Formats: sequence, structure tokens, C-alpha cells
Amino acid sequence: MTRKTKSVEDVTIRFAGDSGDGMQFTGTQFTNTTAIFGNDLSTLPDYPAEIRAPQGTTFGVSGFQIHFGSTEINTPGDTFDVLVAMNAAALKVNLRSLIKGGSIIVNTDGFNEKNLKLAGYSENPLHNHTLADYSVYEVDITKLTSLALQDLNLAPKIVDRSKNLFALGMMFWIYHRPLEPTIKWLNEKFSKKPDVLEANLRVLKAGWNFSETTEIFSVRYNIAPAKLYPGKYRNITGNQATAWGLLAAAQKARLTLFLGSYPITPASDILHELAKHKNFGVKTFQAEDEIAGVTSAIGAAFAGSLGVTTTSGPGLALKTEALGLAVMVELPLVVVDVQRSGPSTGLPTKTEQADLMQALYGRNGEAPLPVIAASTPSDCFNAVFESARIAIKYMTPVICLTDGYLANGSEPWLIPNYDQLPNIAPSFPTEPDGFFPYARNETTLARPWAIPGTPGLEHRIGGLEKQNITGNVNYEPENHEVMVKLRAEKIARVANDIPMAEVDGDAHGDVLVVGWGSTYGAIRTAVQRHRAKGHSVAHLHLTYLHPLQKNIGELLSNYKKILIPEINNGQLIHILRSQYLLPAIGLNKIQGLPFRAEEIEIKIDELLKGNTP
Amino acid sequence: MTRKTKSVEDVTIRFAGDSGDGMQFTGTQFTNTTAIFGNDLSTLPDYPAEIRAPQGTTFGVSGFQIHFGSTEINTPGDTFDVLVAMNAAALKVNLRSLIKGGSIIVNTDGFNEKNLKLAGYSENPLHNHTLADYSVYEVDITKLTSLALQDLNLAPKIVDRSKNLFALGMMFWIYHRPLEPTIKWLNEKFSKKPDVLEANLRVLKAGWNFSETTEIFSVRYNIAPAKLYPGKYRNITGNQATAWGLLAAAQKARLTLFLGSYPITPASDILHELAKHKNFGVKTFQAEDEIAGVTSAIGAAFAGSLGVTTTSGPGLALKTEALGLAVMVELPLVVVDVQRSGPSTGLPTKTEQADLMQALYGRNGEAPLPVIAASTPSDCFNAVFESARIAIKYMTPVICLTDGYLANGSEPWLIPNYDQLPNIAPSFPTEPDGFFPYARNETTLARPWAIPGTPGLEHRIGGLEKQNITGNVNYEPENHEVMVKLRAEKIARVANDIPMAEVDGDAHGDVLVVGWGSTYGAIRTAVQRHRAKGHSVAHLHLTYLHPLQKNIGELLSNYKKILIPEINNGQLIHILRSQYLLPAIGLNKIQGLPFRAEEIEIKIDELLKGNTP
Amino acid sequence: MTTLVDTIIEQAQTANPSNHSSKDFQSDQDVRWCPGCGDYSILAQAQRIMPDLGIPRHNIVFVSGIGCSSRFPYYMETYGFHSIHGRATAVASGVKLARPDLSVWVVTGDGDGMSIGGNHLIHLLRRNIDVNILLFNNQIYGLTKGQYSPTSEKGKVTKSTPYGSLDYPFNPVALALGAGATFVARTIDRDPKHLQQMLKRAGHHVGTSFVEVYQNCNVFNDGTFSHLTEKGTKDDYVVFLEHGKPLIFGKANDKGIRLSGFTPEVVSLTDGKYSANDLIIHNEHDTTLSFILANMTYNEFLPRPLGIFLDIARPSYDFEMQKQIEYAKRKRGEGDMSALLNSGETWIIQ
Amino acid sequence: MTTLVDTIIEQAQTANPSNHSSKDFQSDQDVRWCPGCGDYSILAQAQRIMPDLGIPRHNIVFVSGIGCSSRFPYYMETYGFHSIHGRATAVASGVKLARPDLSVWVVTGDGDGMSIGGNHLIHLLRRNIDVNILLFNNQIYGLTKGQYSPTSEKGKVTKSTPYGSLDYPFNPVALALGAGATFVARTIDRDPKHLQQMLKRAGHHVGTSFVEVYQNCNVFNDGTFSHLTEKGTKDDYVVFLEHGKPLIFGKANDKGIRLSGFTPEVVSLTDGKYSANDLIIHNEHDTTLSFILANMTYNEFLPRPLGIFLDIARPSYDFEMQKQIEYAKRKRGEGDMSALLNSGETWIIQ
Ligand SMILES: Cc1ncc(C[n+]2csc(CCOP(=O)(O)OP(=O)(O)O)c2C)c(N)n1
Ligand SMILES: Cc1ncc(C[n+]2csc(CCOP(=O)(O)OP(=O)(O)O)c2C)c(N)n1
Ligand code: SF4
Ligand code: SF4
Ligand SMILES: [Mg+2]
Ligand SMILES: [Mg+2]
Repeated sequence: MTRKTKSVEDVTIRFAGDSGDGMQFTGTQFTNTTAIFGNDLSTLPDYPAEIRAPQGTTFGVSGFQIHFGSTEINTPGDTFDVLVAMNAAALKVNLRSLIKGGSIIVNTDGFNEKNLKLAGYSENPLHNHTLADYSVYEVDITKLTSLALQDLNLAPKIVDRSKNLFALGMMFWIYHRPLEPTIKWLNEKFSKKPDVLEANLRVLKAGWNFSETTEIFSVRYNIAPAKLYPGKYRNITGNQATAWGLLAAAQKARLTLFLGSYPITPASDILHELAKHKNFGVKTFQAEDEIAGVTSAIGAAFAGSLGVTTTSGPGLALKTEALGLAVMVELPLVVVDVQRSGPSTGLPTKTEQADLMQALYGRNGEAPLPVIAASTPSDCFNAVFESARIAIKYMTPVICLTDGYLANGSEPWLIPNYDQLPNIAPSFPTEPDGFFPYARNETTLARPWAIPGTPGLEHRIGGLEKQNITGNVNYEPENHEVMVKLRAEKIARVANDIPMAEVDGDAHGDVLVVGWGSTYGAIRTAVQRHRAKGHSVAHLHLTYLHPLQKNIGELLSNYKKILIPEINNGQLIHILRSQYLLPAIGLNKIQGLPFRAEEIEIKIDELLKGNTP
Repeated sequence: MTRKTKSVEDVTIRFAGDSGDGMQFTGTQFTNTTAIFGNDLSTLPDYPAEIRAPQGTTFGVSGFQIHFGSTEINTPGDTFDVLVAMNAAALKVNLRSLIKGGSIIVNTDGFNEKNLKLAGYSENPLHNHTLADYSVYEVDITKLTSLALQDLNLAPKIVDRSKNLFALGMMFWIYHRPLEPTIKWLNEKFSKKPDVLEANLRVLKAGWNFSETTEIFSVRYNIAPAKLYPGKYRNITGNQATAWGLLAAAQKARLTLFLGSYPITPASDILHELAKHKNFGVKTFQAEDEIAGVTSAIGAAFAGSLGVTTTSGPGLALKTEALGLAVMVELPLVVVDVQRSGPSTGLPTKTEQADLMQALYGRNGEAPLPVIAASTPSDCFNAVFESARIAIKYMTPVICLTDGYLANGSEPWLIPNYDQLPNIAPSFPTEPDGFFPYARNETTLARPWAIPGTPGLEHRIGGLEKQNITGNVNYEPENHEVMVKLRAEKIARVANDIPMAEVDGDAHGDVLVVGWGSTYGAIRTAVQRHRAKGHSVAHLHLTYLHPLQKNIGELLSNYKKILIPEINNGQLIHILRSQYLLPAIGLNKIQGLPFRAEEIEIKIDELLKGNTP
Repeated sequence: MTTLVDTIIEQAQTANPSNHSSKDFQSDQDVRWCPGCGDYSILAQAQRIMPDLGIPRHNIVFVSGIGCSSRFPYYMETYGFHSIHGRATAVASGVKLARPDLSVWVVTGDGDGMSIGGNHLIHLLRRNIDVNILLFNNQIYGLTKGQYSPTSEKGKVTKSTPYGSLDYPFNPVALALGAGATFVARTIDRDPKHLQQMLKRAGHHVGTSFVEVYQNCNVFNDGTFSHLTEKGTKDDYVVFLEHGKPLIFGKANDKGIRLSGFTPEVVSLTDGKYSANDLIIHNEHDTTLSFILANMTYNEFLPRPLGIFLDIARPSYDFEMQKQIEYAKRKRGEGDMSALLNSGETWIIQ
Repeated sequence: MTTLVDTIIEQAQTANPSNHSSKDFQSDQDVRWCPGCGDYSILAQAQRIMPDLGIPRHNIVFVSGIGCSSRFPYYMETYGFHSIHGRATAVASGVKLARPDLSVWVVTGDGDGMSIGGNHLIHLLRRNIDVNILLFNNQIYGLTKGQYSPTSEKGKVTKSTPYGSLDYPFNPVALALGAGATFVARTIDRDPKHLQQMLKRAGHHVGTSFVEVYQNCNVFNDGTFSHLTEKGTKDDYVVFLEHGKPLIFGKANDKGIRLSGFTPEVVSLTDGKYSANDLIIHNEHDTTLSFILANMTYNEFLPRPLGIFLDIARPSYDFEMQKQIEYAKRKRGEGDMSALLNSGETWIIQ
């Protein structure tokens, strides 16, 4: 029996079910297969809040969204075309973001009395007009799964845990994806659990065969591979890219990586990932708190390691005093802040960009340091690598900002050639003659990194003001001013060591959209849509928040209007206004969610039409 | 025998000696007597760095400077007219700030071999041309003191400790000040130590008589009382004014004052002062660290006290996470930051204004709060009182900035009438019907302060995002945005509740000097000198750093040039530039020292002459 | 000065609070712990004993930090403060010092209380402020999804220690004793009766009480304490400390603990060698004994002691603070602000 | 990968360090403590014993926090880090974990180490990282000019407590033991010989060593320990702990300490009632005994124990960390970055 096959440019699918339904696994498998298939893609996992919720409730819903296609994909999608709902709560929570006319694949077993009640449905939405505008595919996945495993008489738990593979099998069939990658993965994962393996394989295929044999799905879809830059790709999440970027930097610099960290959502996975790689000589130290995390890293840096600490907003707040110390003793240190919604404990699992001011100014006294931000999941690799390069070359702490959206999101990544990564070449002095702990390199103004164990270079550092060159404690008024200026000038000189900023779009025009961090994808999409319509709109995305690249002022001056979208109440906008005295306009969303490209698109429209606030 | 008596408008004297020589006491006594005499005055104590230095060394020198006169006195004086040097080191350290032609009164006994060596003098400056430009009065104070006490055969320690009173006696004679206040003070202080009392009284009088009878001093000086606003005055230091302001606010509000604090220079004296007043029901809690200091204060606020925490820069850095909590739970809290030189431990005994950015932005997430600054020692009283008023009325933490210069400096203070101080009227709800922890007052947007112990109002608060009105934990995207905006708007509305800003000088003109905090005196003096010359220069001094007063933008627009002097590397200037897009110019001094009026005067000159950077 | 708070307290005297049943202590928030979490039982027991304390619920405050355990206050119909990570003990100190009239409870976890919050904890114990601390020890970081904690056994494999942890765990009881605690007890989620007893005793103790509650995290650290709770094993692995009674345990009460030198050892009571008289007799008031018993904790050859290790009387910090204030008022008179402003050297300008 | 640090370490092998005399450990910075401060003696003793440790001074690091005591590193001709208040133990943990080849010492005060730094201290002791901690206990905040500290006696009148302090002091030795320390000792500034012994023993112990050093602050807390140091009184107020020896003290060695039940008491050795055999025999390796002796501390009827309370062997955290890394390398091979980048699911785009 043959069926219609439609070709489409891109599709967005949302897998949704109970925390226990393995939606993250299903999404990840679909993602890897799709990546291998050659589509460009972007994903957004969406876990429930930290505390487990009772099964079947709306707070318990776990979702995974993937946007993939044959063209460039920059966001996980504002809305989705297909919703896979394993129970009523999953439908309830996600329906509002499904496009009108979209498809819903439901596990009918997830819509019994209990489920409906927990989801807050007075009547079954499958049986009234709730879903009139959508094409609904009702499948009793639970039943079909147990049927497939009948003869194996397995523990009910195992049977229940396999039903997500049935859904996966169906989706693979509908979108013409190969089963092999998943089969391969399952074989490795469950080599020691033959019964689980057998169950999973059977159900996966059952899902495929069910779609193939029954008439239920009338259409299949083709999404041609994307014209990606040729090379070898892998899929990667932001936190994994961060961990690997740190590892790569340490290797390049021939330093031991020391991570002093205290677990905190959404940064913990960086610690988890690095802890796996002890064979790189990595030293991961789960400290008693954030203060011990950063101060142990400073101690390690003093001793000649690449000192790193990873955290989120509340943790960064606790590290501020120690960062002042790092500024004063001028040791290299990389601080990763995976931003989340604040203030205080806020919405720990939601994303935000509201730590920029804290990163720039959250220290007592004049304590400037470089601040760098990652703009996509894979860009976290570059951002931390660059942070480490600058930290080591300029003997300074560097704050690298990512956020929850980047940390958990993933995208295909053109695997970099390790040998071609920028060089990082620290050197430890060994010559006692003329050694002074605070003598400086003429170009970088960096002080020497003399480490314990070096005969003849014994010296003392600390948080009290230092005498220029000798580094002795010094209270002289003039010396203090000299040192404050020197520390500031050193950081300012980083601007000589970084590429000029480039805009994406015409060099002059009506609207320049300036962003930083994870707004990259949404801004890029919005700007592209406008440019497609022939509007003179451009995009400038800042990786370096401090110091700013030297040509920023000039670039800004080339556009009639400047729009600054941020996932906060307006922070970068303060910096640029004060620096360049330009009347930039902010677009702010503070909902713990990334921008939808559309939201930015509309705002640009307003500006083009000239009706600005 | 009669002598010349000169009348002068103002004089600056510097008392300098070894840490052990009691210079702070001498200065304080001279200050009180001068205040009582009716001169206006301003003082600057200048202790050695925290660690005790060996006797007689230059690091060991302790100084006390007083500037007094018959006209308005705004600063302790850029330079001084008279130097009292108890030893060689004291001379060495202070000579450079003595005006050419000034007078030096030296204790010759402090210039023996040992002293000279310790001070780093190769030969005795009294015997070469070092002091050619000054009139030097050599007195063997040590010897004269022991002579005066000969027959009492006291412990040598007591004798030695009395010699500063000889110097004091001399200065009282020279400047026509009464001995009575000091005699009264000594009688009270040493009522239980008759021998010490006797010794002190004798030596004080001996100093006076010595001046009266010997020919050594050819001139005496008259400094007429100043035309101060009539009323009852006292002398007060910044830290004392801070402590009393807090006490007054608590009394007005009929709340128990709870201070959770951890000692730190230069803030510790606030804790010390408040600990003396337990009879006001004050509860002072010396916590294990700054975090416990602020969190215990938050706990006390929850329970219905006026929660206060006092610290300096490094301590504020540690409190930032907890301040985010205070913002989220919307409880009143007063945080006093007595700024000192940073970054890190920096120069702990020196002053600076470099915590402004930290106060405004040093928290994770969007966590706005009011920031207020004191501009003179006595103004600390008003600043903390106003901070408490706003904290209670708006249910918010407020940061009140002072600094080391204000904290230890003193000035005459027109004692306020307690009954006429602004009213502070918190009210605790008791009615359960319709009570919601996050329902808001329409005008202030403050939430109700419902305290434990109130039947029927049991409720829970915390650092997670709150649902509007109910205060329940809430993760809804829209609610988060609503709450972030509400918290910001609440703070913005404080601007409706504070007086408009006023400039000192013409309403329009060439140069407006904008300052905040302890630069007040120096700016005022500099501006007055220019206005005396008929230049169109005005002074705007900001008490409210956030929110800014509503008319600031308008005021700034009335001047050709804006000058912003700060004891930091430029912080307020960022705020004003970003807010009003005006090309303000900074004047920055980062030496741990206050501005000298002259330094600002010169900069204004430059601007007037139009040769600006 | 009678403060506004005094007025509130006075008014409350006349109120007749409804806190006769454990229901009265259940808030309207639905409980969000994982199904099967040990926290449920602790919550239930706390709500059960509250009425027995005879304190009106409006005079009770529960303070917590951050963690699964720290969600506790939301579920209690009392005043509650879910503060920040590690600071519950400091916040609670402020509450109690400000308001000695309140009954103040801290709920914290092994991460919240022993890791980031370790310093505030030992200082609270040292000061002996009248606060009741319940430390839910599940030997894991639950809320952050399963990293090892300062009470996890050495070698523990978790997300953050795939090769096994390297730290020696704290023994919370020993740490509390070392810090100078005046009341130290240990109990377990699965023994409701004992749990209730311990909570009541803690509630009645004047000064800081510290109760370590073994709690099962069935998602990230399931079964850590099962040998102490399972029918088959618990009798052999647990010894209950009862004041004045010898340390006897075993299914048939056939085993006891005696000291050889300073080291506790298990002896049989059936082989005729030893009788109850040879055993350690528990004394809640003996500081040294409390250390000996605390040290049994990680000794695999000895049963785990549950019960009250120490209970000694010492004036509480909050009481002393009140006394000091009253003394100051007696000595110097109730503070008068205008008098203070006008005190010392002053002068008049006409 | 051989790191750059490995190279430095290798090169240093060939160097012949000059650290034969205590002079070699004196830096060029002039010492800035108050004349008469107890810190001078501690510094002198440390400089004296350093050569005996036989470690080249370039392999020694002194880390401190903030306080008078914390100025110590500036005066030692070794590597030094004067960090921030309370964090010395955490900084030192990083130094030692990064560089197990270094000899790492922490100098801290009763405020720095027990107040703001209490948490890092107990966690370091728990982890048993091979760091030597010297806690200068002067029972006061010296640097900030005289507030009471967590080791000040209750009722202490200071600038911050004009009516007397209300907190019960920590007993640093008991706290360290409660935290699970493997080496705990106490000594005093005015007994150079004993001080030197203790420093040496600490230096030789593998794992964290904790040495409480009683130190006189003659400016803000003069004479606190004078009864333990003055000729006339010290023999009656101090008992020295010596492994394997009975606890005997007194001018004429005429008194001893025995246990009645669990409580130590002073007995006379002259009235014929008791002989040395009845006394506590010190055993550095007995954890329980260490607690008993620690508890003597604030008991006015007992002499103050000085010496080593506990010294037990346990693998250090830094050692275990090295082992784990070597194991990982053996098991998975020396890490290869390109291999890692290319591991797992990858695909080629033509
Ligand atoms: C300042 C800060 N650091 C880290 C975290 C992340 N965090 C929240 S709870 C927690 C530990 C929870 O463990 P525990 O206290 O044992 O509570 P449990 O969840 O096991 O009951 C951590 C690390 C945080 N919320 N705030
Ligand atoms: C974050 C911070 N808080 C407070 C201080 C102020 N401070 C410096 S040293 C000190 C206590 C010193 O006492 P201790 O550790 O006993 O050292 P000592 O001077 O007695 O040797 C304090 C409170 C500081 N420097 N930094
Ligand atoms: S994670 Fe563990 S501790 Fe937390 S709620 Fe679930 S079972 Fe309980
Ligand atoms: S203040 Fe005390 S501890 Fe500090 S240096 Fe002086 S005597 Fe020593
Ligand atoms: Mg736990
Ligand atoms: Mg001390």
C-alpha cells in the first residue's frame, strides 16, 4: 500500500508526557537521528520545576521540542506543528503553542478518568470540540506496547517504561528517519540488560510497523538534508560545550584544569560532565559552598592550574568578594555563570539574562574584569575557550555568561579541529634575577605567573593594595591610584586582542538590532525575515560585554534606530547608552522564556513604521 | 607682659605623634572646646593602618586635623597652618601638607638619635635647613611634663601619657580657648583615678602657664565665633550620627531596633555605639559573618523589628545574595555600607566612594532597591533615618552609603528636635478577612507587613517567585514579568515621596558640579570660591542615588557643562550619562583620600576656560 | 516604649486559636514531594505532635533554606519562611532574638544545613538560642537531582562523583556535640512513634535542639537506611537510647553494648558471660557519654544509636539577651531619644 | 600530557635550596605586630622548625585569611597568600589539591578560622586534605581593635559587648574532633619548646592537622592565658598530654587526672589514695579519649590539657584524588581532546 509523501522545509515537533514517560530520551533520540540524517536543527528541553510533582498533573509535564529542516534553523521554534501527548496534562499544557491545523498524536490510555481529573479537564477533550481545529491521531500506545511484549512476561515497570519507544517509532516512520542509530544506541546502553534491550527494540519497531501497516497516518513527510557547511558534525548541548571548551583550553595551555564548584541548577551538568574526564587529569572539587568553590579555584590558580568555577546567579552573588581578591592578586580564573530567572531563588529552572550588571559591577571597590557571553549552545565552547585564553594571557578573572536556555538546548556542531584552535601559551618564570611579582608585560600589562615550587621566586600576594612592581603591601595614596588605573587599563587592553565586531546585514540602515547571549537565534531569524522583505535592518551580536570592541560606537552610529532586545528589564542598554550617548530602545521579556522570533519581528516593524515609544 | 594678638578668620591645625601619644584625644579635646567656643569646624582623624607599627616609625604616626573659623567651614582643610609634631616621624609624614610659612611646634625630646633613625632622617631637621621656610617652636615637652609632675612620683607610664596635655595647654593658650571644658571632662573621666587626674590637670595647666610666662610664643590668635544658625549644638562623628539616626527611626516607628552585624573597619563603631544603648531595647547581634548579619536582620524584620545590618565594601559583597531575598520577600531592611578603599581588602583604613555600582547592581536577577548617601558626618543621621522611613513605608531593603571619611570625621551639629523628626508609621494588619500577603497599597505598592503572632494571618514567604496578590509560589511566565515590573515600579514610586533636588547657585549657568556623598564639603567650598569670583557655577548634591529625583534631568539641562567629581574611577557618571544622555565630565581621585577643594576648583577653571578633554 | 509588636502580642492573648487537631496544621498548599519520599512521614508526624505542644499556631514559625526538605514550611499552617540556601539557621536566629515569645523551628537538609550552612549551624548550637533544628538527612542533594552530600558515605557514586566521592562524611551528631549543643537527638522517617517523641522532646527543650532525622530519598538515594527500617534487619542494626536504661538491642533483646576501655563493643546477653549490669547505662546528661555514643555511628560492627544523645540545661541566648536589656533599663532608665541627642558636651548659639 | 607545572617541578629537582637555617625563612618585610604580641614567638618557632622538616622553602606555601595573625605569611620566606577573611582553609585546599607536591600551611585566627571561616575549617578537617592549620587563638578580634570572638569566655566585656557577651565559646579542639579531624593538638605561644614540637608533629602528619595555639594579645586581651604561662601558676593549671604516659601535673608532679565514671577528676598522688596506675594513660590514637580530654577544657576544676589530643592515620583526600586520576588514565587511557570531540554520534556533511 502506498501513501502520499509531502516535502516540507522545516517542522517543529513537541514531545510531551509525564516526568516518568521518558520524553527527554525520546526527544534526544529523535534529535540525534535527525542530525545524522543531515537536517539543521535546534532543540529545547523543558523540564518541570525542581520538585517532583504528582504523576499526571500539569506541573509534572515534561516536554522536548525540536525544530529541524532543510534550511538554516536558529531557534527551537516559536510554535510547533506536531504535538505528541502521552497524557491529558501534556495536552492541556502544550495545546496553546500548537499551530492551528497542527497534528496531535495522543496516547488514548493517558486520557482515563484519573488523568483527565488531574489535568483539570471536566470532560475528555478527545470527545468534545476542544480539538476541532487540529488533526488528531488517537493511538492506545500503552495497550499496543504491552501487546508487543506479551510473550516476554516482563516486569510491568519495564513494559510501561518502553511505551515512549512506540511513539518514537511512529515519528521515525512519519518523517522518514532511519531506526539504526537508535538501535545501535540501545544495544550499547542495555548490553547488560538483555530483557530491557529486547523490549525496547521490539516496541520501537512495533511503533514503526504500526504506522506502516495501519491506515492511520495518511501522509509521510520528507525534509531534505540542510545545506550545512561541509564537515563532521555532532549534536551538543550548551553545558556539554562549556565543559569541553574548558577542557580544550586547559589542554592547549598544558595546564591542569581545576574546577571548584557547588551544584546549582542549571549549571550542575558542567560539573557532572567534567567529573567524567579524570583521565584528562581534570580535578573536580565539589566544594561546601560557592565561596569555597571560587576560593579553592583561586588557590589552584596560584599553584599553576587553570582555575575554574561554575555557577548560576545566586552563586555568583556569593562569589563577588572572592572575585575582588582575584582582581587584586591578578591570577587567571574562569567564572561561568549559567544565568537563571531571579531575583533570589526566583524560577530556578527558567532562563534569564539578568546577571549582566552583577557580572560587570557586582564587586566592592574598582574591580574591572572581562565579561564574555555565549550566543548558542555550541558557541559555549568558543566563549569559555576565549575566556580562558584572556584570563591566562592577561592574568585576570573572566566571567563567561551563558543561561539555562543555552545550557540545556542543543544544536548540530561542526566539530572543531583541535589542532587549529587558538594557541594559549602561559609561561611560568624561573629566573630570580630581576623578578618582581607585579612587574608587567608591556603590551598586556599582565604580571608574571610565578608558581610555588620555583626556586628563588618565593613571594607573597594578597588582597591588600600592592606596591606597583614589587607587589609589597602599600598604603601610599599615589600608588593606589596608579594601581587602580593599571588594573583598569590592563582590562581595557583586551580590546586590542579581539576581533572587530561585524554586523549581519547592510553596513548602514534604518534599524540595528543589538543583542548578546542566547537571544542570537531569535534576533537572527527576525532580522532575516525583515531583510527578506527588503527592509534595511541589521543585526549586531555582542560576545564581548567588557571591554567592548573598539568599533562598536562607530557601528551604532550607522543606523537610524537601535533596538536592544534582552531577557531582562534592560541591562546592556544602560551600558551602550552611557558609553555612546545614543537613544537606544529596549525590548524586554521577563518570563523565564526565550524570545519568539515573532516578538522581535513585530517590534522591528514598529520601529520601521516610526511609531516608537 | 603683654603680647600681640592677631585676629584671623580660620585656622587649620594638625596634631601628630606616635600612636601611643594620644593625638586623637588631644584633637578631640581641642575640637570640643572650639565647638563650645562657637567656631564652625570640621575634623579629620587619620589613624595608622590597622596593624600596629613599631613606635617612632612613620607608619606609626597618628594624626588629627581640625579646621575651625568664624566663617562657614566645610572641610578639614586641604593643608594646615600649624603642625604639632611630638616626634621626628610625625614631622616627616606631615611636613608636605604644611603651608609655606606655617608654624611647627615640636617636642624636641622626640628628635633623639633613635627617633631620627626610625623616621629615616639622616640628620636632625631641627638643626639643618629643612625647616627654613617655617617658624619652628622647639619645646622639650617630655622634660617639662616630668618636671610638672616631679613631686608626685607617679609611674613613668602615667607621666609619659600626660605629655599630650602639655601640648593641648599650649594650643589652648595660643588660640584663646578656655581650659574648663577639658578640666570638666578629665574630672568625670578619671574620678576613680585621682593620681592620673591630678597629673593630667597639672600638665594641662603647665602647658598653658609655660606659654603665658615664657616669651616663646610672640603672638596669640583670636578666631571669633561663627555666625552659625542659632540653636543647641553638639559635635558628632559620622558613625555616631549613623547609630543615633537608626535609634531615632526605630523609636519614631515604635519598633525594636535589631542590628545583625559583623565587625569591619570602618563600620564597627556603629555596632559599638548601638551596643551601649540596650536601655532603648536595642538588640545588637554580633553575627559569625556578614551573611548571618544580614539574614538574621531579615529574620528579625519578618518578626516585626526594624532590621538593620552595617558593614563596609567586602561585607556588602557577601550580603548580595541575601539582599536579593529581601527584595523578593519585600521586608524592610536598612543596610549601611561605610565605604572604604578597595578592591578586595584594599586599604581598609582609607576612604573611597567605589561601592555605588555594587549597591545599585550587585545582585543576581532584577533586584532594584533604593540607595541613599550621606554627605557630611552629621548628615549620616538624616540619611539613615530617611533610609529607615523608606524601607518601612515601601517594604523594601534600602542601602545607605557613607564612607570612612564621614564615619570618623566630625562637625558641629545643630541638635534636631526629636519630636519634629518626620513621622514613621508602620502598621501591622490583624484582620484575616481578605488578607493576602502580596496584596499591595495602591499608592506605594507596598505589601502588608503581617507578623508572626497575629492570629489568622499565618502565611509563608520565600525566595521563589511569588504569585501576584496571593504570594504563593508561582512559575507562570506572565506572572513573573508582572512581578518584576511591580517590584521595579514600587521602587520607582519612592521618587513621588521625596523632595525635588535643588541646586546651590544660579538656576542656569556654565558649569554644574554634581556630587554625592562625602565630596559635599570640598565641592561646596570650590563652587563658593568660583561664585565669589562671579563665575556662573552651581552645585547639585545627590542624596538619592536610586531612584533619582524627578527633576534631575531638567536641572542638568540648564548648564553648559556638567562636572562629576568622585572618589572612584567614575560611577555616578555612568548612571547620569545613561539616564539623560548628557556628556558629563568626570573628575576622579582614587587615593583613599578626600578631595582637596583646590583640586575641584582647578578643574572647574579648566571647564570655564573651555579646555576640556 | 511599648512597641507595636507588644500591642499585637497583647491582642493575640484574647484570641482563641484553633490548633487542637493536626488538621489545623495542614496548609492549603498541595505537597509536591516525589511519591514515596520520606519527607511525607516527617511532615505528618510534625503536624501530629504540634497540638500537643499547646502553642497557638500563630505563635509558631518554621524557617527553612533550600532543598526538597526545605519546602516543608509551605505545608505547615503556621508562619513560615523559605529562605535561601544554608541560611535558615541564621534567619531563625534573627526571628527568635527579635521575638522570644515565638516557637521557632528550622527545617534543613544535609546539604542545606551541613554543607553551605554548616557555619551558621554550629554557631547557633554554640549560642544556644532557643530554636528547634530538624535536619533531614537523606545523604544526598535531592533538589538538584542527586549529587553526593557531606553526609554521603565515602566512595559514593553520584552525578558529580562518577568515580566515587573522596570525602569522609560528617557525623552530624558528633559535629553538633563538638559545637557545644545542649540537645542532640537522632530519629528516622519510618518510625513514626519515635519520630514524634523526638520532635516533642526537641520542642520542650529550652535552648537549641538539634534532631537528625534519617530520611529516605527514594529517587536519588533509595534504601540508604533500609537496614535500619526493614523488619528483618532493624532490630540488629538499631539500638534505642533510653535514659537510665542499659543499651540492649536485638530481635530478642539478646544483645547489649558494653565498654571495653573506651571502646563500645557488642556482647551477647544469652551466653551467660554478660548481663544487663555490664552494659552502658544511658545518661542523657553526660556529655562524655554522648560523644562515646556518637562515635558508634559509622562503626559497622555496632548498631546505630537512635534517640537522645544529650540533653543538658543552660540558659538560652535569647533569655540572656532579654535579661541584659532589662538590666540596662533598670540601670540607666528606659531610653529617651531627646535626652540622648542632648547628652554630653553641647552649646548654644544665640 | 606533561603539564608546564610538571616541567617546573622537574627543573626544581636540580636546584639546591638554601633552607638550612631559620634565617633562610625570614622574609625581607619588617614585622608589624604590636610590641609584645604573642605572634612574634609563634613566628620565631615556625622559622626555627622549618629547616628540620627538610622541605625546600620553594615547596612551602603559607596561606592566611585576614587578621593580625593572618599577616604571618608576609614574614616567611616561602610562597605566601594573604587571602580574604575566613577563606584561608578553602584557598589552601585548592593549592594542595592542585599541587600535592607542596607543603601547605594555613595560619588563621579565632575570628578568621572559627567565626567567618568556621564552615571551610570543618569541611577541610572532614576531608582530611594534607594541610597544616595553625589557629592563633587570642580569644579576641585583634585587627579590628578588640571585639569578642567565638572563643571569648561568656560575659566578656568588649567594644561590641559593653554589657558582656552572651555566647558560649567554642572549644576549638572539641569542634575539630567533632568534625572528624585526624590530628588535633594544642600549644601556647610562651612555651617555645612545646610549640616547636607541636609544629613539627603537625608538619609530619599526613592529612589535615589542626593546632590550636593560645596566643596573647597584649593590647586588647592581655593576660588571658597568663595562668597557663606564669611561673607561679602554670604547673597547677596545665597538664601536658604525652602518649603512653599518665596525666600527671603540679609543681612536684604531685597531682594526676583519673576518671570517675566518664568524668575526669584531679587526684593527689601524695595522700596515698591514688598512684600513677589509677590515672588516665594518654593514647593519641584513641578517638573517645580525645573527646574526654577535650571536654576538660573549660572545666575550672581541671588543668588545661596541652599537647596532642588525637593523631590517627587515614588516607588524605589529595592522595585519593591522585589515585583516582591515575585509575581513570589506566582505565580509559590518557585523555585525548580530538578523540573526545569526535566521540559518540557524529555525521559528515559533504
Ligand atoms: C546559593 C545556592 N547554591 C546552590 C543552590 C542549589 N541547591 C539547592 S538545594 C541544594 C542542596 C539540597 O540538598 P539538601 O539540603 O540535602 O536537601 P534535599 O533536597 O536533599 O532535601 C543545592 C545545592 C541554591 N539554590 N542556592
Ligand atoms: C569580609 C570581611 N569581614 C570583616 C572583616 C574585618 N576583619 C578583619 S580581621 C577580623 C577578625 C580578626 O580576628 P582574628 O581572626 O581572631 O585575628 P586576630 O587579629 O585576633 O589575630 C575582622 C572581623 C574583613 N576584613 N573582611
Ligand atoms: S528528590 Fe528525593 S528527597 Fe526530593 S522529594 Fe524526591 S524523594 Fe524526596
Ligand atoms: S592587636 Fe593584639 S594580636 Fe594584634 S598585633 Fe597587637 S597584640 Fe598582636
Ligand atoms: Mg539531602
Ligand atoms: Mg583573634
